[in-house]
Amino acid sequence: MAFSLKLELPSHPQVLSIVRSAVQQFAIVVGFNEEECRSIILAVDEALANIIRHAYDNRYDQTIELTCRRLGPDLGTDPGKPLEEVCDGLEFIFVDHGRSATPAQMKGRDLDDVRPGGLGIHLISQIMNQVCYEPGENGNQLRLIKLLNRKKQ
Amino acid sequence: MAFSLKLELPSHPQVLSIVRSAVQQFAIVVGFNEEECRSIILAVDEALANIIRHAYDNRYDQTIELTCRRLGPDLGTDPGKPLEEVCDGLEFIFVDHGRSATPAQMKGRDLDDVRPGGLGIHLISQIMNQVCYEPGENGNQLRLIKLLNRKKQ
Amino acid sequence: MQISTRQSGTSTIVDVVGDIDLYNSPEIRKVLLENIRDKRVPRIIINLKEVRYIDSSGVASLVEGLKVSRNMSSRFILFGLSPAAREVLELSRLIKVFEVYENEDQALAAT
Amino acid sequence: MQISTRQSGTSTIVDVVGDIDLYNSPEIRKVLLENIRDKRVPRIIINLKEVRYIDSSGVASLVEGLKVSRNMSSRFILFGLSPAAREVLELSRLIKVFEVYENEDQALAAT
Ligand SMILES: Nc1ncnc2c1ncn2[C@@H]1O[C@H](COP(=O)(O)OP(=O)(O)O)[C@@H](O)[C@H]1O
Ligand SMILES: Nc1ncnc2c1ncn2[C@@H]1O[C@H](COP(=O)(O)OP(=O)(O)O)[C@@H](O)[C@H]1O
Repeated sequence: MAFSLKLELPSHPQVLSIVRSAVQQFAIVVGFNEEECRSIILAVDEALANIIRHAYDNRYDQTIELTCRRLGPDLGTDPGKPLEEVCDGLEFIFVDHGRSATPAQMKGRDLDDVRPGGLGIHLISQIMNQVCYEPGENGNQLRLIKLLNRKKQ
Repeated sequence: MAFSLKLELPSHPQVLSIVRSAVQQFAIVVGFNEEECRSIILAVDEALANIIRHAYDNRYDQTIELTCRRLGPDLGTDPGKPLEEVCDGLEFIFVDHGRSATPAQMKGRDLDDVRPGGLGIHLISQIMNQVCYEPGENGNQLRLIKLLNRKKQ
Repeated sequence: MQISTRQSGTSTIVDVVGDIDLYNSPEIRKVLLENIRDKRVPRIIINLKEVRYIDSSGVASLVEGLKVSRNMSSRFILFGLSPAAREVLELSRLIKVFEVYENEDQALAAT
Repeated sequence: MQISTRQSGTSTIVDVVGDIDLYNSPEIRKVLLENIRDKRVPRIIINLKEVRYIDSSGVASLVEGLKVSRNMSSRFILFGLSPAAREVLELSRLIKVFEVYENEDQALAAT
């Protein structure tokens, strides 16, 4: 069954703990274990924090749209999304209307250089099975997928 | 500062625990104590459960819109909402597009008659400082307010 | 939510773990009615120690269990109420309707 | 999140309680820099026992504290990492960069 939540959030750091609570419970309901829940929360938090800091330059009165969707075997019949056809999991789609990132920025920096900052993108890509970023006129979209049955790993 | 979250939820009972988690953290951020948080969660859960069961007759594929808004002294300059001008607190607005309730139903039943059911409305009105229900063509709206400084109590 | 039953002398103890809400209260109701109405247990004790949350649909299942118990002349006992469980029963003015004990020993010892 | 400092011999212990994220990591950063750079404490120990969550902005504050400590030739120690704190430091490949102990006694005893 399709089961998705759409959240319209202010670009304010106080929203992070609220979203973490909701996402944690969503991940539990879907069946992720404790460690997976912790890392999913981290990835979602990092994605939101990046939008607040970079897309919106720490302006706290902007809007972020976050859709959390449970992926199921009866969903994702689009041939372009093979992972979803065989797997259960969670999809998160973030939309902002701020400054876009460049593909190079969305790759993250070299971690061997120990310095503050520049970790968010790395954390997100290590945790999630799929990360797609699409800048656009009508909003920048970041799409994260975490699979429950990691058949492709 | 205006701080509000808008949620678009499926009318599915599995959504309840997710919303409770988010609302609990929202209430903590606003400054409610543990007991107040517990009762706020209960009222929001009961309101959603009533929409699922009565407005949507247990059809689980419908949509419920829930806006959670922090009330502050700089908000609520509408003269019709005097409580909000002096008080901090939380407002919840639920919108559904299902069957409307009658005013008599929204009053709840006599609690001296011990029998299963018929408690939701009573719980909500005991917990919240303000309960307004407005049935309508473009959706039924239930508005709940819980104040942090209960100056009027 | 998990629900399981065990026997202690003539008492049947129902252990509930997790939140009770509209999603899972039908399961509680089923277990209660199975034991009281079908198995006709003389004494059923509900362990709510691990229940941090219960809404009116959970309360309705407990009220139904209590009513059926009365019809069957069996005994219906609750113990281990969390603050949340106690508050919802108080707000529903039902706390006095139930036989409630602090812990399992007291519930088992109740005569 | 709450943050407080206390003294134990020549060590300054910073107790952090609650989640560390973008909302409150500036506060941690401030307390760390105040102690290391302004008060020039010789040894600062961060108690993360009551921190169930830390994101990259929190990690960035810790890395900054570590770097400033090195510049000031003071010692920077962490203890009481929750699974979440450990995981984020591992994913960031920073766990080996920090001096980490299990508990307060071990952190204080470290030579
Ligand atoms: N949502 C976003 N919108 C715009 N730019 C972004 C976004 N996310 C990341 N970036 C860019 O990518 C860079 C790397 O991000 P990240 O790895 O999270 O490190 P940090 O945020 O600490 O710089 C950022 O500095 C920023 O320039
Ligand atoms: N959101 C709603 N939409 C339509 N009808 C409602 C709604 N909420 C309550 N009602 C009506 O009010 C009655 C009383 O509700 P309540 O006190 O929660 O008890 P119960 O839900 O157990 O019947 C319900 O039986 C229903 O007819």
